[in-house]
Amino acid sequence: MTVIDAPRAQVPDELSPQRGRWHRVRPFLPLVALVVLAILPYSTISLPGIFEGPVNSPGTLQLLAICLIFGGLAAGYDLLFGRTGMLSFGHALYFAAGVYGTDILVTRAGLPLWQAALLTITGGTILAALLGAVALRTVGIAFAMVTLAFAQVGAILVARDFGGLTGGEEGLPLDVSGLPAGLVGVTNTVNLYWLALAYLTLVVFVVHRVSGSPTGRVLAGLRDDERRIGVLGLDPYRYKLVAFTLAGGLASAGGVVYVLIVGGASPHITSSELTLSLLVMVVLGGPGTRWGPVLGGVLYMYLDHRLTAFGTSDAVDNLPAVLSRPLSQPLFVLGTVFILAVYFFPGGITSLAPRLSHLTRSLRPRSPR
Amino acid sequence: MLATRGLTWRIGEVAIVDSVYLDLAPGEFLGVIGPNGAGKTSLFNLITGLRRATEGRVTLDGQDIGALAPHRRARLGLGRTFQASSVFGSLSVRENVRLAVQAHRGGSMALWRRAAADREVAAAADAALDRVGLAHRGTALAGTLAHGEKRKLEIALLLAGEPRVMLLDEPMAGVSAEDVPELVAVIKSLTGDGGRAVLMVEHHMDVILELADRIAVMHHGALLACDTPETVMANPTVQEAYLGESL
Amino acid sequence: ATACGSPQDTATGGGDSAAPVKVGLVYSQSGALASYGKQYIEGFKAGLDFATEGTGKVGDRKIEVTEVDDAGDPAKAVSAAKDLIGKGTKIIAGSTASGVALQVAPIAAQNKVLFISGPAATDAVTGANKYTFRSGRQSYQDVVTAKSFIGDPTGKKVVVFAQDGAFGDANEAAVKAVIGSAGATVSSVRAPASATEFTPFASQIKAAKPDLLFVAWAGTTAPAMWQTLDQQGVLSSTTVVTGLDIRASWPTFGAAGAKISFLSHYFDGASDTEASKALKAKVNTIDLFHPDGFAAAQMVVRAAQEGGDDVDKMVTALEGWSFDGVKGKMTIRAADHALLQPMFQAKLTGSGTDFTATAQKSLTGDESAPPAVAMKG
Amino acid sequence: MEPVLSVEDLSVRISGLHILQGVSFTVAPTGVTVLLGRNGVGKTTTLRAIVGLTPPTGEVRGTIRMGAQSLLARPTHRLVRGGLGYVPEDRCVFAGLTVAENLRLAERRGTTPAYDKVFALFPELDRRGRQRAGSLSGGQQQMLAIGRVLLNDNRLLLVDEPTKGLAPKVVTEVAEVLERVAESVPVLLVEQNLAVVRRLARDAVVLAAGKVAWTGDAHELLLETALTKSLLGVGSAEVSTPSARSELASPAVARKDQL
Amino acid sequence: MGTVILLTLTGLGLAALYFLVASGLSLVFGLADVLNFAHGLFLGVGAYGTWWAAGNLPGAGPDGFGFVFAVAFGVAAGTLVAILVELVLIRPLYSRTIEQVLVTVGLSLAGVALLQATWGADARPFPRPDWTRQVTGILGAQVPNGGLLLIIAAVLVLGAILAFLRWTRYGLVIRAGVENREMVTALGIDVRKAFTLVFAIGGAAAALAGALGGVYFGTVSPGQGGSLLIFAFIVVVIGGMGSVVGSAYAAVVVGLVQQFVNYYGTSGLGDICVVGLLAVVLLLRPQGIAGKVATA
Ligand SMILES: Nc1ncnc2c1ncn2[C@@H]1O[C@H](COP(=O)(O)OP(=O)(O)OP(=O)(O)O)[C@@H](O)[C@H]1O
Ligand SMILES: Nc1ncnc2c1ncn2[C@@H]1O[C@H](COP(=O)(O)OP(=O)(O)OP(=O)(O)O)[C@@H](O)[C@H]1O
Ligand SMILES: [Mg+2]
Ligand SMILES: [Mg+2]
Repeated sequence: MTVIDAPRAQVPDELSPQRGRWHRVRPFLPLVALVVLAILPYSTISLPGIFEGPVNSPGTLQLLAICLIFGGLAAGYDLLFGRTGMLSFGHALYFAAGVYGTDILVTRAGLPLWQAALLTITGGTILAALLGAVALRTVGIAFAMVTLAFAQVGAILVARDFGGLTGGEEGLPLDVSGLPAGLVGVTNTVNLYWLALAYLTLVVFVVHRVSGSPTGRVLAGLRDDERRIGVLGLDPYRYKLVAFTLAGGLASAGGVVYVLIVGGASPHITSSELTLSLLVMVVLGGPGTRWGPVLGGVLYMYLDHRLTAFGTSDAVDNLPAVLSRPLSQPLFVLGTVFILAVYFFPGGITSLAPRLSHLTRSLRPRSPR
Repeated sequence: MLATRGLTWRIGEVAIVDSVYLDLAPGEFLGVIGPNGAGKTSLFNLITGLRRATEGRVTLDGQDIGALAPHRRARLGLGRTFQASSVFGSLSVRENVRLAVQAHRGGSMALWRRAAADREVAAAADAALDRVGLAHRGTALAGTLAHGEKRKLEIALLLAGEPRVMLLDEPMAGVSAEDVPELVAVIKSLTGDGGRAVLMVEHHMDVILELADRIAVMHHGALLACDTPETVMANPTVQEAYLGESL
Repeated sequence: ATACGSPQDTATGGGDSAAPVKVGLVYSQSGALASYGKQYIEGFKAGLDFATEGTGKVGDRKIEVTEVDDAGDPAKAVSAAKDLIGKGTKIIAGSTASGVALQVAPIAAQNKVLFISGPAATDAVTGANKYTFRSGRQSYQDVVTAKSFIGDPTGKKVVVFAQDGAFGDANEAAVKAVIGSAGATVSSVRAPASATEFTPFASQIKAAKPDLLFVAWAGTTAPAMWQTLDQQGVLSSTTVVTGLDIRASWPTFGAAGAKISFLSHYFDGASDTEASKALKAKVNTIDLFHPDGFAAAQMVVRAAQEGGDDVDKMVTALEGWSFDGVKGKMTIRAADHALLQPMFQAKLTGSGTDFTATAQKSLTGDESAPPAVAMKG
Repeated sequence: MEPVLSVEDLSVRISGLHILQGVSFTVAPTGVTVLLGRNGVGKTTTLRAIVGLTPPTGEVRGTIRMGAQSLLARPTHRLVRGGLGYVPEDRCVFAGLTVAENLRLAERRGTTPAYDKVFALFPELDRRGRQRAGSLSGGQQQMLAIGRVLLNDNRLLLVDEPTKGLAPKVVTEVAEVLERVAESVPVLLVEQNLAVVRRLARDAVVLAAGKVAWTGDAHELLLETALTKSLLGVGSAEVSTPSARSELASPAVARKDQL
Repeated sequence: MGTVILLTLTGLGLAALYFLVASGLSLVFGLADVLNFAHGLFLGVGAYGTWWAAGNLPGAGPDGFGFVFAVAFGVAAGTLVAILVELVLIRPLYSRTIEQVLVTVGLSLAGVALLQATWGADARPFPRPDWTRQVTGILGAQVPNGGLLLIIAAVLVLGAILAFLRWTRYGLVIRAGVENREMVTALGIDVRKAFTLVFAIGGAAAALAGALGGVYFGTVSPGQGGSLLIFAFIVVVIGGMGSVVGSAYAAVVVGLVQQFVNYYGTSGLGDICVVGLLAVVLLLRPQGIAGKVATA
């Protein structure tokens, strides 16, 4: 009956032997990318049309920081979806736990940031472990729905504003008086950017290590045939719970960084739409690949933020009403992009690379083996 | 070694497996035959824990394993193959076997070690692949293998776990004639070392006759006979129920 | 230009006396509150015209307005605010949604820029910090207006029907403070904002037999809620007060509309001021949030005139300032930046899609003043 | 005699693999033509290409004609309605439907389904009419899969390994059924069980390495040890002589020639 | 007593609305195996179609036969959109669940935005006969007629769908096609038609829910479908995917629980109870109340 088809078979990079002359260079490419990203704020290049201001302007850095956070979130979600084949519709809950947890502990309880962050990440991880322990008693669509239900309870609790903790639909601005000065103020946006970059690096590194570990191999096996894993003598439940908990912990850590960047919590982030967008990010990028989800997350968030500007730009306003009206709705453009992406990049953005290289190879008369 | 006592599985009123008493001695090779739908696969499912028996017990070395989850039973040395090949389609052939070896070595929750760096696992995996003659296909994705190759891979997965009791569900199904002797040889070699017991369902009679020490005949969920091949084959009920008229 | 710079560079607003005054408007152009946003910006443009007498200039300096869509999402609003501040903008206005206002206000304080919140009604913006002002009304002023419907509250029974969440909480608290403290007993019936079936709540309200029912409900389920209250006989058994929303929503009251006493922030024809005439000339029919945009523009012009590029001077110039707005006389209270303004009582008449509101009574800014709160930051 | 089906220079690529590389053969208008070959040589791929079920990632070249009509690029359901019956390798009964519903599904508009024929061949299907097909055993499912196709008149039947995983008794039954079917309809059969092949087949086509390695009279093929050895990997001597242990079995078993 | 009856009947009205949304969702979800997040769009099209027809189409109006005509137009519009969506967007994606989720999520975003771009974000008053605004006294309870209308419509829709699945050949084809499309074609059946039909039915049910929901709420707004959808999903899952009867049971349970808990408990508890119910049902019976037993 309804079976979740595991994402298209992709051998995790870590598990397949690498060949070709890139072999020796490839491991260093991520490092190079990291260094480039790290020194990016020192550049004053303007990319008109892509960013509003020069690369080192606070607005651009803020946008980039948000994109990076979501790149990390998507990579963490991929640990569940792309690498283990678990379709969770409630991942937003752990992210929201990170955001609201930090915000409440700092703003309402007045804790110093590091304590709040530590407590929140621990709490978020424990929450994921507890709820995962229950939800994982089901599989497939039922699992998706149970996780959705838990997340929905979270959303209702936030909206209900019990004890005035969460600020309900108005959200809860972060009280910055107790924060380190380096994280406050527009001039310090760059520090937030670096923080987001650090988070992304952490997630990618953790996911990479875990997928390449013996446990990661089991997770890949679970994605293909859970029954088989059991018969081999491994407890599927335990491994899935570990993946779920780890992904939950990473998401709540992302929440901690996000609340600093945005400077507050709002109930948007508890909605099931956020989980759906994580799913979209992963699929857009290429599930089960190392860079796909990151690219997907970054691209999605970029579009999500930039399309509002696109919708109000003169180019759109000058079109006839039939076109300009829908195009001025960012969600219309975003939705259309999803649909087009499915048809034009099946397998995600990362699947473009091999296709392109295939193309170039067939254009070249003799290819080096 | 492995024993079932009155093992029964009912769906509603119908007994799919009906009060089966079986004993498997160390080193023994027990063939299971029976018409389609007799409940052979279901019996395997009960023994390995994929289904819970409604009545009766399963014991391994005297220990009741009837309440254990499949993976716990596997850890105790119970391995099986499936009638329909179930390999990890998105992993390479070699990774498939490495996973099985790793499972056998104690599935520790190592999150930070590099799996590929474990030479012992790799060596054991390659040995298992070698044994079933799939070493040359190591890097292929298991999902793209031809049917016969998948069957071999299944056996390699089983081998990697070094089980003490092996349950083979129609290992020859769909295997082409040329590969049968090879597979038979592999299976035969399994029993050779140290008191390993095998329970095998198979419809290819000469394979059963060649390998089995004893043959159990299932019919309508119940055990019709369980004896030496000679006696079983001579049994008129078995002839009538299973073998039918000649071609 | 160089390709290298410091990561902490931000453009510094030119002290140049001819440089334009940069004003950033961060509000909802898309999303659920897009129509509020539209009124706001129309009001703002009309107000700018009015306050600069058609020149668009303060002295020699042109007022350069940058509009950014936040789609109702605080995260997008914060990004936009940071971007604007990074480009040297000293004045930010907008915030259609309360959530946006609450999260942009701290940014203003952290970076010492002026923030003039828009239609967002949350009381929490008042007194949020030294740099935050508001150009619209707040929930408390609504409730004070509601109180004017029951005369002497002593011994009266008042029920608040509101949705769960901060908006409902704020209204309930305000009713308790305003009407409860004046001697009425206040109780409340709360419903989830997502509710689609209101019969249980209507039954509870009816069972409570209130002298006054104060309804604080926003969102698309409101018509169903009104219909249920009407069907269950609540509207005909007691005085029901609620806030009058934008014109587009009027027909959705249907027959219930005639049975409700409305408190109103503004509707076309509620006042007859110079400003309202100027506004009406631009937008034909004035709607609920036009005055907020208009007032914001007046405040921006005042701030730029008196403060130049010095934000602290702008703050001082605005504090205590009284001006003639669309609604009448408006005063920015120095202590907490509350905007004291007239409020109105209204009746709705008509049928089908054609409804008119008529003013019953108006309260002056002092009459509807919220209690002063301590400045938080 | 005109062949009922002719395949010419059929070439199939699936996700980069060149599985069939110019396969040509014909199917005689009567009797059983058997398609032989080692595992993975592309027998199933051939049948699926004929009924138009090559996966979307695949690419088919060449010509396939039934009579004068080209079959390529026509949707499967049209081909089947035109009289091409297909029994897939892994049975593919509808697990969630009952046996009766599975059969009902195969009925075609405008023809009378031959239920009598099917129930006469497989009485089990009649008895189990209300059971869900998913809970049938492998053998029962195979009977259902064959029965489903026999409900209608066909111009050609494609049958992929019908005896796979079946008990000897059922193998015999299936072989008998196919034998009777073949009296009225030509059959293209893929089969690993050489005993069944010997009993049914008149013509044989042997695939090797993506090409046709041998075509001709099936009995001729099975008689020539050297040929079967080289083409299929087994000598026909082995085919007809049971191994030493099976001597123990009754004559009935010994004659089964199980491989 | 009066209160209990009132709560029960209005709870059933709510249940009927959930069922109307869920039935189409369940059919498409359970049978075509498509997690259709764009279902809310069909609802919106149905509602706006009716609204538009009543105002602009000659012969249609807010009353009497004109209203029936307007609803018919709305349902036709919803059906048409559903068919187009299936033909153009879903057809290439069968058995690719994740891509389907992506496309339907995209569609729901774009579709709602399109409605908003065309008719604005604000709720519009919905044309409806006057009697739907009245109440009927039943055993001392003042029951809204709109709710009664919903109940009647839901019962009719339930009967029609069941008859279709059970007694028509298309019903059989649909059920078989869910399992193995390829094999259905191999039996000589054009399975694509059957799936288009499933979408058409789902779209029609959703559009009807949209139109009657408009009557019930008194307004239409672009986001209306989306907010009902989450409860409809819960109903589908509790009821067992693909089981229309299950959806009916589940809708009744969810509607009544919500109504009674909201009255006797504190507000918001109703929603939490429903969500909790979902979790409990799934943990005890992952296939839902009436879901089929999964095959091994
Ligand atoms: N989940 C189930 N629900 C209902 N009946 C079942 C279920 N599983 C198996 N059966 C029935 O149990 C009987 C035994 O099935 P089983 O698969 O064990 O047979 P088998 O002996 O392995 O047959 P084969 O040789 O064809 O594989 C069959 O009649 C089958 O229909
Ligand atoms: N969808 C596919 N994608 C990739 N490779 C495929 C696909 N289908 C078949 N193949 C490959 O094509 C080859 C031929 O497969 P096919 O199933 O036709 O063989 P067969 O002769 O029927 O084998 P068997 O006797 O095992 O049934 C095999 O190597 C198989 O791996
Ligand atoms: Mg079996
Ligand atoms: Mg085959």
